[in-house]
Amino acid sequence: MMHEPQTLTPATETKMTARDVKVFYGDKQAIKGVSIDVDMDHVTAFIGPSGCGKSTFLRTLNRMNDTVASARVEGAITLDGEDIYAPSMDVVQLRARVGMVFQKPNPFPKSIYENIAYGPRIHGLAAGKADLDVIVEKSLRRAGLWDEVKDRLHDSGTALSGGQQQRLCIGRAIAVEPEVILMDEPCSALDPIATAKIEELIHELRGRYAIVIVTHNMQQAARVSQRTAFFHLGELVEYGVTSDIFTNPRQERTKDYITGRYG
Amino acid sequence: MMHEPQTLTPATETKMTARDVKVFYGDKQAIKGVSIDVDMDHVTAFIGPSGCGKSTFLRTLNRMNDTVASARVEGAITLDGEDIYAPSMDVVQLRARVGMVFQKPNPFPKSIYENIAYGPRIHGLAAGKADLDVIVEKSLRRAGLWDEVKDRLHDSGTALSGGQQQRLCIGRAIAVEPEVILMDEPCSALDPIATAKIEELIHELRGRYAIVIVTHNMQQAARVSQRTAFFHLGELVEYGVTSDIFTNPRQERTKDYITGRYG
Amino acid sequence: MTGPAIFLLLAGLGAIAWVSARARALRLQTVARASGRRDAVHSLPGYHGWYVALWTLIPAGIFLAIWANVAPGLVTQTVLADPAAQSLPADAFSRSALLGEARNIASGAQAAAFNPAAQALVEPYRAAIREYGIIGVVLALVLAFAGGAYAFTRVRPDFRARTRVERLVMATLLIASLLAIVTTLGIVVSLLWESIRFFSMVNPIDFLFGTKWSPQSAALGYGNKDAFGAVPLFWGTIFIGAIIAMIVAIPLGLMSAIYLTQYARPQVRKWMKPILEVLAGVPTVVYGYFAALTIAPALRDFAVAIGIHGASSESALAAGLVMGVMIIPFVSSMADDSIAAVPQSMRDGSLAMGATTSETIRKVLIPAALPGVVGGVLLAVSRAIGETMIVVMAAGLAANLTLNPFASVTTVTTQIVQLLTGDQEFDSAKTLAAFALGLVLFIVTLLLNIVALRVVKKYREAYE
Amino acid sequence: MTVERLPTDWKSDAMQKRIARRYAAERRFKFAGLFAVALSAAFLAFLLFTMLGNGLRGFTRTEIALQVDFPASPLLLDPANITDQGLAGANLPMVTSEAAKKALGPDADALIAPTAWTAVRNAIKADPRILGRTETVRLPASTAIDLAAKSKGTPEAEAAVARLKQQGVLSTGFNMGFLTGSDGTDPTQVGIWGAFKGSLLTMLVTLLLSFPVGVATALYLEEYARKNWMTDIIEVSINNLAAVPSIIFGLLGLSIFLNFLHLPRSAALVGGMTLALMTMPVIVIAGRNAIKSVPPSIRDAALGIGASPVQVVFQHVLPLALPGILTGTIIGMARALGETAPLLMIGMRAFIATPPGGISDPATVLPVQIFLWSDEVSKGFVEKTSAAIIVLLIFLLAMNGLAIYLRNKFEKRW
Amino acid sequence: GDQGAGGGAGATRDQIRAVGSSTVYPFATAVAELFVQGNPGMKSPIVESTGTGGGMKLFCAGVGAQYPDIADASRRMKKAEFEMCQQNGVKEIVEIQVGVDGLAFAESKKGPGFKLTPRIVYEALAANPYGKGPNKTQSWKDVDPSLPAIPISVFGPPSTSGTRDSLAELILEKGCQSDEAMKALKEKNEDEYKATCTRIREDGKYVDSGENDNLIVQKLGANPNALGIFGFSFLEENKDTLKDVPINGVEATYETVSSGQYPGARPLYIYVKKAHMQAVPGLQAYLNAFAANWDPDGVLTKRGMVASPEDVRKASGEAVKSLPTLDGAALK
Ligand SMILES: Nc1ncnc2c1ncn2[C@@H]1O[C@H](COP(=O)(O)OP(=O)(O)OP(=O)(O)O)[C@@H](O)[C@H]1O
Ligand SMILES: Nc1ncnc2c1ncn2[C@@H]1O[C@H](COP(=O)(O)OP(=O)(O)OP(=O)(O)O)[C@@H](O)[C@H]1O
Ligand SMILES: [Mg+2]
Ligand SMILES: [Mg+2]
Ligand SMILES: O=P([O-])([O-])[O-]
Repeated sequence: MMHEPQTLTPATETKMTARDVKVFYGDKQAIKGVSIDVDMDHVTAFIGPSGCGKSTFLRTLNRMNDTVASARVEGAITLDGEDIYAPSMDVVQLRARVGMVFQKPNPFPKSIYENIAYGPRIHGLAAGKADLDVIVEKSLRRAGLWDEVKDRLHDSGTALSGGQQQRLCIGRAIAVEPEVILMDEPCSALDPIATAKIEELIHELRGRYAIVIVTHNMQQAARVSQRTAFFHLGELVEYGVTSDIFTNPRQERTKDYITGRYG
Repeated sequence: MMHEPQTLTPATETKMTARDVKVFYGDKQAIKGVSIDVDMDHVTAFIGPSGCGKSTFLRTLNRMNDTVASARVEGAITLDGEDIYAPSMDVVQLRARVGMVFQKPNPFPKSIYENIAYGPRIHGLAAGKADLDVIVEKSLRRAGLWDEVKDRLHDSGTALSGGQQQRLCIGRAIAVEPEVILMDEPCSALDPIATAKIEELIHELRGRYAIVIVTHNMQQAARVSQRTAFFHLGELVEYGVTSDIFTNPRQERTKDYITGRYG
Repeated sequence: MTGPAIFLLLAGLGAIAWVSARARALRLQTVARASGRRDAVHSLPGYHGWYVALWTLIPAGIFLAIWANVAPGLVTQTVLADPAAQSLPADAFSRSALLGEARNIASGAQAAAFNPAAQALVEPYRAAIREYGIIGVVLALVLAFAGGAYAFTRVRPDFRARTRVERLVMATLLIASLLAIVTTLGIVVSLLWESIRFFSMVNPIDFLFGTKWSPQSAALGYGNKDAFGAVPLFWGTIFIGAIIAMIVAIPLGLMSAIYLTQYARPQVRKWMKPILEVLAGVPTVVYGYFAALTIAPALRDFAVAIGIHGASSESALAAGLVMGVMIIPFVSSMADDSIAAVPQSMRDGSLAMGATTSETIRKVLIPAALPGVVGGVLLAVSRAIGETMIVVMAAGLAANLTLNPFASVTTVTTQIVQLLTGDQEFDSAKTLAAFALGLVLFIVTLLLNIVALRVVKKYREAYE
Repeated sequence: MTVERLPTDWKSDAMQKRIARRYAAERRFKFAGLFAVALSAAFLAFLLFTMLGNGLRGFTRTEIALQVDFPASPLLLDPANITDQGLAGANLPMVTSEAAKKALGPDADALIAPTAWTAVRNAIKADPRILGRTETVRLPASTAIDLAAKSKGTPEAEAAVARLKQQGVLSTGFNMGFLTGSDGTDPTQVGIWGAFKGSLLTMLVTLLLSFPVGVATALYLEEYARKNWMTDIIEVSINNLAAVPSIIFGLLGLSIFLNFLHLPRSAALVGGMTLALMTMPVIVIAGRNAIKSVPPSIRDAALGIGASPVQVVFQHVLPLALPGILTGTIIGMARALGETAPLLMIGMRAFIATPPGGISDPATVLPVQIFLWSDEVSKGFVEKTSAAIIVLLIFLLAMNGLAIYLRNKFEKRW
Repeated sequence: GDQGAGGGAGATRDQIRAVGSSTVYPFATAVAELFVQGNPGMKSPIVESTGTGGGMKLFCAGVGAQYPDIADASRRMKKAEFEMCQQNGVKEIVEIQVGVDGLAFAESKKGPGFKLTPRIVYEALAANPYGKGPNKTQSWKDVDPSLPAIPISVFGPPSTSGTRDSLAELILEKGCQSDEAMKALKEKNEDEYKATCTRIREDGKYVDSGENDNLIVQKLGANPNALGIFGFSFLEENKDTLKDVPINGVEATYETVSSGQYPGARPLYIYVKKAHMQAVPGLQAYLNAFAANWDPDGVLTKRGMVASPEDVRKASGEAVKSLPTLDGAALK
């Protein structure tokens, strides 16, 4: 097991850190002491076979595991040096700062406009209607969706295609000005063309946020990420620069996985 | 579209043939004219992205699609030259001859013994209790499970581990002396070790039955099969000797899929 | 021969048929199997057994069922031909009563005759019953043997006995499910038939839109014109069931569902849910009693205390409140289902945006679940307006068109009960009016249910 | 392109205030939910306590101990030959009344129940030898005395009670007769056994009719029915029947079973048939859900090795769905047990002083008995009504409890 | 129990069936109870309270096991009803007067102490007093200055109940006839007379209280200003919460009702089908049980029935024995 953080080139700015994180579902341990640093302006990919704990670990980063009654988290996770599990940390605000995009696009059954405006509204980020309009437009632009939907902002978000819905969800996350964006297999429900669009979008967003993406598709991890973490049975087996992991894995398990021996 | 059957080396004995098979779910066409030969003593792998119709086509081979009210099959499928969709064909006997193993291990909530004995019982294959005991032992041995369960034949089949359950299901299928065994992603719910065991089992069974396996895992297809069929959007894109398909695909789509461009 | 004995005899025959057919099939199959062809044998021996047993039992059983209805008539005719019957009284009822008594004694259903005249007939009855009993049993046995023999000759290894037996099983299941249609037809026919008679006496327009309900004046012979205006009943029904009850049930039910599903600890939920469900399990007659004796007087005292005029001790409010409480579990389980049907991903999506739980519920879950909740409320309304005992006992009989919840109103169901029990008058428009009211109630609840189920179903599909 | 926004200052005062407001709203909302649950539960508790408070007294009765000098009384009875007929003609009411007057004063008839003589009869029946001596027999007190002794009565009755207490002849004990008796006109003498037996017989008919038909229908619809117009009609019928107001079933029973088929009025047979029509859809719907919850993988597994559809259903699906079906059946039966309105329509509301002997005898059922007693003149019936309600509720709660237990025990997650 | 009506051997019944008046119901059930106690082994008679009118309809529907044996009535059989019976083959009917009942008027113990006359009742309750247009009176004072200014609110029996018929006949018609024009109308136009004199207002002042007499009693307790109309026995039974309202200064007591001095006194009857006497076991014994208990010190008076005068009782006792057939000509 590796409790020592696996840090990479010192040139990068660290946004989030995890130290010896353990997650339990009831009696069952899903994450067995993971330490990792998430860097600013990079895309970090989590890969590993099904059930290895990628999603579980990702969800500890914005405390979404709080919503699972049986889940319990140990260890320390910080955002900008602040402990996110400290009592003084406000979950509601934390989640605004660490946004999340899910596997299945999950727009609210409201209009496109309302989907984007939802976050700014509940957090009181817009001074008025005009301000909100500005936020909605900007978020949709960043999510690469503006041109496709600008004429039908008041149509239902669920009427969009799968890929558009996923970009809408990304836009919704962006609208509250997060610092980190977590994505849990954002393309696995999409067709190849929509997948390519999202991958492109991730490229564009990279400069502005720290992005963590979980993926099943190793080719995708190779294409979009600069850092890759390989999980297996709740452990972080290897973490490193993506190109190194794929061409020159240090661990046997990583190699076996990448070459399709299991999973 | 390829309506011509893709037959391979003439040396092999053909067990089942499909000619221009089309499957509809209501108005929706899931299989768009597939012709293929399944050979005796070989393992045939069906690969392709999610939803391309692998399972649908597999289930036409033992008429499991009859149980889906909306499903409609066109074209001709034969087993040993006999049309399996002919009115004179007794589905119940067909399914005994063409056994099936499913993605999720699905033992009956009964004892291990009863799981295996069920098929021989309903088909009247055993003359008495002693005969049945012999069949149960032989089937469990062939399924590579005998040594693990021989002391607890009367424990519930659902109390076994996932891999054991899947081998139990294979044993259950073997117990009625099938000629063909269809497997729909038999390992996708299993861990690597259990997967390896099943793959080994498939190797051993190969000489006795014609085996068709659907898999998501291309490495698995490469490891266990001698023939590979690549499906995409309900079409059979390419069918050939496994090593050829993986090293030297003739179709662009096959190549893109194998190299992880989509799926 | 008595019923149970015949039954046992037939059962024995069936068992014999089963055993012998099975043995034969087994023997033939062992031979056939030796030939090696897999499809040489079709069905398990047990199916052959069942096939022959059913052929033995069903024709004989059908015959006996018919015979049981025909034989008594034949027996009676034989007895009437007996000299002892000449002394029977001419009057039909006494005559048939005597005959019935004699028959009861003869068949052992009665110990002794109340009427000495019946005693003379007992012996002839006994003889006739015996005679026809023997005839029936013999015929049944002949049928059983014939059926069994025919089926037995068909036992061959490749005979598809399983298919035949299973076909019968399927037919039985199908017939069972047709009973639902028969019941529905029964309801429609029985309501429609009497309603048509009613509407031949009372103009449907007067009935549906008249505002004066006073069947008593019809009964007193003042004509039907102004007596059967059902609007006050419709209003009372709506006022109690759709307005007052819903004002209680919707907020309490919805909030209970929200609390139990979204906030309560699993342990609390595990206990509270069945406790609330008890509210729906309490018989309505108990609610009625409670409403009439405890709630209504209290409400009346309260109304008088705050100076409300026309407060009645049978108030719409008492019935409506109690009915609302009864409906709470209904609304809450419908709301529960609807909220649960909103995909978890919606909830996750909102929480991940930094919304609090209540914001998530109010702004995402409820709007998303709204069609389901509305459908559930419609179902609850349909239940409330069909509810009978609470209103019978607590709402009163005064057909008032009033908005005052402390006043007495009456409902459709109350009037149905009132018209058909108690002081009834058969075959007058007054009695028939009950069926017309029933028809209206049936149609309205039917429509409500169809609409509600549509809404709920559509909504479910939206998330599937 | 639009203006760049500054990063949000999550720590600002305004933001903190906003957060505090949002949390306050959160707490209010949660409290509203808790309040709703508590209010509903409180209503239930209130209902139950009211019934218990009124009804527990119904299970006891007040008795007056009376010395009867049998040899001296003008009994028309042959001690060697005690028969029911003989006892009925033995002038017992008069003997009892005289004895009471002698012991308790001239107003004794107002103190003992009108049917008190039956207690003397039972005493003789139990031991004919008492005819040879003076015996103490415990007679039920009249309603007025009973009420006054147990709670509050009229001033006269209160006075009488005080007097009787002083004489030491008054006692209150468990009223066994309430559990073994039938309907009557004197509240001190009534019992619920008649109605209870009527309920049992009715439920028996209901169960025997609705369970097989309901299960068969559920199986047919869930496992075999192809989608066509006929199954559509069956489905619509069943869903509608489940929602048709119960009183409509009463109208159906009245016009089809009674007026058309001329089945016996007031009988458990007709009541059971009417309720079976009502219960059947409940069983069908519960059955379908239970059958649906059997995972398709089990069916696939069985079909996959060549089981026929009938084998799949009867060997795999039905055994696995049975707990769910039973749960639904119990709930449906519990509903039928509490049902009143449809039975009123078919005449199960008559006065019947002996328990029904079979399903074609006139009978009444518990809820109807409650309805009838709630309408009685005598005050003594108030506590009897509540007591009958307690009995009914105990049964319903037990049935519902059983259903919940079954549901929890067999709730399977595949 | 009933047997299937298979073949010619008709249905039998081993239980007596009685239907009819809710006023007679408590007495009929009490007798049923005595009958069971006195005849061990016999099944309990089945008594259904359907109201006198409803009972007559059922009773007169025919002869046979599915039709009742006895109709209880709180008024005499009407000519029309008798004719219906005849039409349906119920030829021989025996009429037995079992007792007397008073149509009692009552108020809460806390009530104002009404003093009424038939005229007052008529003017307060008639739909169309004296045919001079709809009843506009709101309070008792509007009817008669001697009465308090309390809103009129009367709980009473519903139509087709014998009690309602008695109310019409014994009180309303008397009050109505205080107007000479009405007497004249009776001669001229019977129907219009009936309508004017017996139709009760429907504006909520008179509340049709169904069968649930008990609830009336309770409501009076809760509402001191309301007036209730019901059988004398109900009043007796609830002396602790209710008090009597005198009519013409006569209070409803056992004595005044029995002697007929009380204006609201009326006879109670049962009607029996002679054709059923043989066929239904125990019917004669049931009638005997009635006769054995209708004396002034009998069980029925303890239940609130008022015993008939001595001569009537004697005649009735004879009737129970000899079962004379009712002559339709004697009816109205
Ligand atoms: N809510 C939960 N309760 C209990 N166990 C859970 C829960 N969620 C996940 N698990 C378990 O925790 C382990 C890790 O699950 P997780 O979903 O994190 O895996 P994953 O790597 O995301 O897999 P996948 O690729 O299938 O999404 C698994 O064994 C899973 O069964
Ligand atoms: N019962 C059904 N009714 C309607 N459409 C169906 C049904 N089953 C499958 N389909 C559709 O038919 C197509 C082929 O499905 P199929 O399950 O055969 O794909 P697959 O290749 O096995 O995918 P996977 O790898 O996800 O198992 C899909 O579009 C699917 O949505
Ligand atoms: Mg995951
Ligand atoms: Mg598949
Ligand atoms: O029930 P009644 O006595 O009023 O006819």
